[in-house]
Amino acid sequence: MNPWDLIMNNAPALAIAIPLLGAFVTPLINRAGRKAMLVWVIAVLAFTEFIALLLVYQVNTYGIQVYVFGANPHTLTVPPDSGGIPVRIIFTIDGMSAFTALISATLGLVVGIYSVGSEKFQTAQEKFFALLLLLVVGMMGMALTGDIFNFFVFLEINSLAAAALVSYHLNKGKAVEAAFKYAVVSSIGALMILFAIAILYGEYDALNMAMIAQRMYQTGFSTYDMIAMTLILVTLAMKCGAVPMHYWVPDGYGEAPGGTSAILVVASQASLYGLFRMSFTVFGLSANTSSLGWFMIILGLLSMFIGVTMAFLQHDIKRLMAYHAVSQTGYMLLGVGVGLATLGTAAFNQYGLYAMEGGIFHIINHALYKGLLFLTAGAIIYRVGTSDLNKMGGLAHSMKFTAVFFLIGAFAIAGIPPFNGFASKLMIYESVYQLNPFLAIVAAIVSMLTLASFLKVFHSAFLGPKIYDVKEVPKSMLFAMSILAFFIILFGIFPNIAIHYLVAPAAHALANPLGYITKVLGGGA
Amino acid sequence: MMSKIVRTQANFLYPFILIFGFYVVAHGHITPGGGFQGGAVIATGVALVAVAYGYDTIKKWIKKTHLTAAEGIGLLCFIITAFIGLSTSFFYNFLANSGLIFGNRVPYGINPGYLNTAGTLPIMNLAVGIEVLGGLSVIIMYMMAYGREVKQ
Amino acid sequence: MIFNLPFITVIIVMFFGFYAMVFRRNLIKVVIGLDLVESAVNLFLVSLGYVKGGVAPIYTSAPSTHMVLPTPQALTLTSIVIGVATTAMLLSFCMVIYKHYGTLDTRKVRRLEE
Amino acid sequence: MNPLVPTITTPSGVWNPLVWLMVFLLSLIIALIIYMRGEKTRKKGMQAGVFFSGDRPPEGMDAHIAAHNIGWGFMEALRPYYRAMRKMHTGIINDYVGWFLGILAVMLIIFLFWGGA
Repeated sequence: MNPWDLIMNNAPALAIAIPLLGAFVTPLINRAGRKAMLVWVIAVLAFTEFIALLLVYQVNTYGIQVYVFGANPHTLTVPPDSGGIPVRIIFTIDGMSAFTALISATLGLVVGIYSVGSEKFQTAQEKFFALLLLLVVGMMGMALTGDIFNFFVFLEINSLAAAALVSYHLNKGKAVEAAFKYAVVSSIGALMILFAIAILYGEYDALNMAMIAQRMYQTGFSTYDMIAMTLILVTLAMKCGAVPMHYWVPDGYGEAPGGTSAILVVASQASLYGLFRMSFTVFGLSANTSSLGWFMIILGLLSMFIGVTMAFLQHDIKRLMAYHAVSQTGYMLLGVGVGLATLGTAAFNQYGLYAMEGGIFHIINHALYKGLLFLTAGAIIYRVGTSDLNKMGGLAHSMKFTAVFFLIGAFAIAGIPPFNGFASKLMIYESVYQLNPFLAIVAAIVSMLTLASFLKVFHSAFLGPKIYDVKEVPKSMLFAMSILAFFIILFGIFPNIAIHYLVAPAAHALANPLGYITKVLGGGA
Repeated sequence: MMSKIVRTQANFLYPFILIFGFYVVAHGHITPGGGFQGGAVIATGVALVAVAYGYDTIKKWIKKTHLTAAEGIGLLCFIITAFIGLSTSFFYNFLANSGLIFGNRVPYGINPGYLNTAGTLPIMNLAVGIEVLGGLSVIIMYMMAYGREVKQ
Repeated sequence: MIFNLPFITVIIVMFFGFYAMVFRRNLIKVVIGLDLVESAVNLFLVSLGYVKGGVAPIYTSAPSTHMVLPTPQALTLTSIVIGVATTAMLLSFCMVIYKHYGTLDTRKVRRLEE
Repeated sequence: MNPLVPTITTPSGVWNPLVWLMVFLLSLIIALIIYMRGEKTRKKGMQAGVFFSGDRPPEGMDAHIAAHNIGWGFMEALRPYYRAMRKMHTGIINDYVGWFLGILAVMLIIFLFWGGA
């Protein structure tokens, strides 16, 4: 078998196997010198990105992909002697999974390149990069897996690696405090998910998402399902940072080193993916989707408003951006929540699907521009040495490129045309107002407040007299920022590239749980 | 360093704990237990000696770099075993029923427990055992070292 | 009734854990509460795997019938492994926090607020 | 749908970034033309010297409006809201867990008694 076929056939497994191997080898390669280690890490991340692109291509060309670990052949989901239950670990890749995997891999690569420059003077860099790779493994695994217990395992990998990364710069104990809070909250959440998994396993005798969804559909929605569903959905809402369970977000993002906050954003978005996957695919067929949709809408509204108003109060640049991350998560919950609330009715094709596309498009846009903003914040802290906005000023005199990148990110997050934030926000506004005009009004007001608070940051950090005599940041950091800025402008001017290849397949995949089940269980079963 | 009685007890128990740990690792595929449990048992042996003799003495006997290396090697063995089966699928049990070193069939019914069965599972158990013994011991060592630093 | 005893224990242990996490003002006790919740969930998983009259899935000593499925045990084991990693990491964090703050009181470990 | 066509059609309208960009560039050009037709004889460099009532103009950080002064009016207007928000964000780990468990309990009750299935 030639290498190309090997990669094509095993792409879903390689998506987690390659970064996992990379993470384990990184400390060993570090013995050969820092340069070799950096080259290795970037190569692994680039290969992961390639695999993620390959997955998107495969899903768009051949439909839903199924990969069974250890099976012969690798598409044998239900072995003949298993009694009709998919017993093995299964990766199921549909449009939404491939979409999330692509975002994770992209931001992983960008943050890897950025950290080459920004962590240059830290000790134990091999551990930093190993954790970064492990975080990518966690996100990819959450996105690709088709088995709820595996989902829990990858969620824990994700949380532990993220918490360890947050504590990487001790910062006189403050970063460790943030990491402690983050780890406690994510662990209790993950335990609740495990409890729910145990309930589902006890009831349906299966761990496969498709199998559970099918058996739940056949036997009807019971009280136990209700408890399990509540545990899973509330926990995942907490993990993606929805108000009023968002307290760990500003701590974690605010204290993470350099550009690592950018990848933590994507780590929360993997939980957001989990929320959508569970509510559409696993529970969507049996549960009352309207009340689930309103649950998401209300969380989204709260997150949007409280996030942005709290951001206005902050004077720490990363903490301010972290509150904006909470606020932007609200848009995604709102968009997809409207889709879920109208699922199965005539209104879904009228505007629900557009709202979902808007919400999902906002996920990738948010990853790009919030990633860029966190990278610029990391650049400022790298040069100035403080994250306090009250002590900053006049940085545009010396850090011209950083200022331009910051401006691009700020305009994109505030929804100024023609950047990408506007495209997705427009899709959300113009579809959710048909469900209830109040939703669109809140979304628009929040967008204005976002612009106001980023003007505050831009004024206090970049404008004014020259206070700090600093140089521009190293080239690797600028390169990482320019990648994200390029995609922001590209998706702003040609939004249909993203919508056509990434967003629409993801929205249609979520809206069609029966196709998912049929693909995994092979028709009858 | 603790009293003479504790140290003597530790001396006496240490080899037995190690042997029991390796027994659990080696029989992972036919009895309850496996790599993690066995590795954890071995690490408790390390913890026992570390508590009995104190960090200053033990750091001359057990090097942290060796433990870290054990961790890395265990993880590498595990993932490479998974990669070898890639031509069929990731984690494919290419040794099962092949009659080679671990390739015998598992017989049904009551039997003494043949070690050379189950294909790649014993290899993975060994790898996990090495990894966990390294990982948990290194956690203990680092925590003891850091605890002294905090106290001062 | 007697077969529901494990589930009642699960609920009791879990509530003790929640109580420790919400009302105890010491970081170590918060971690202990987390471990209690974890033990409760593990107990729940294990008790789900019990089948009346079933035999443990060990090939060496059992007849070839009436074996229970080993999946719950595997799940519990994975959960224990993850729990060990989490606890080790949280306790290390506690040590670092104690070194820099000089206290483990949760009301004082709050340099990050608002 | 051709991915290279930039038009998005939403349920209530259309959006084309290229058209917007053209209009934006056009208005920029018009503004530039107006600017070019302005007074040519003005002296450069004269406008910069600011006179602060006889005082020496402040330098460095004093000449810069720091972050906490921006948006003061907004926060003053919403003072009761911000007081409630400050009370909510305590920074104590017990409260973080408490909020999570509280929302969990509330959602369990809501889903069990009012819909969900």
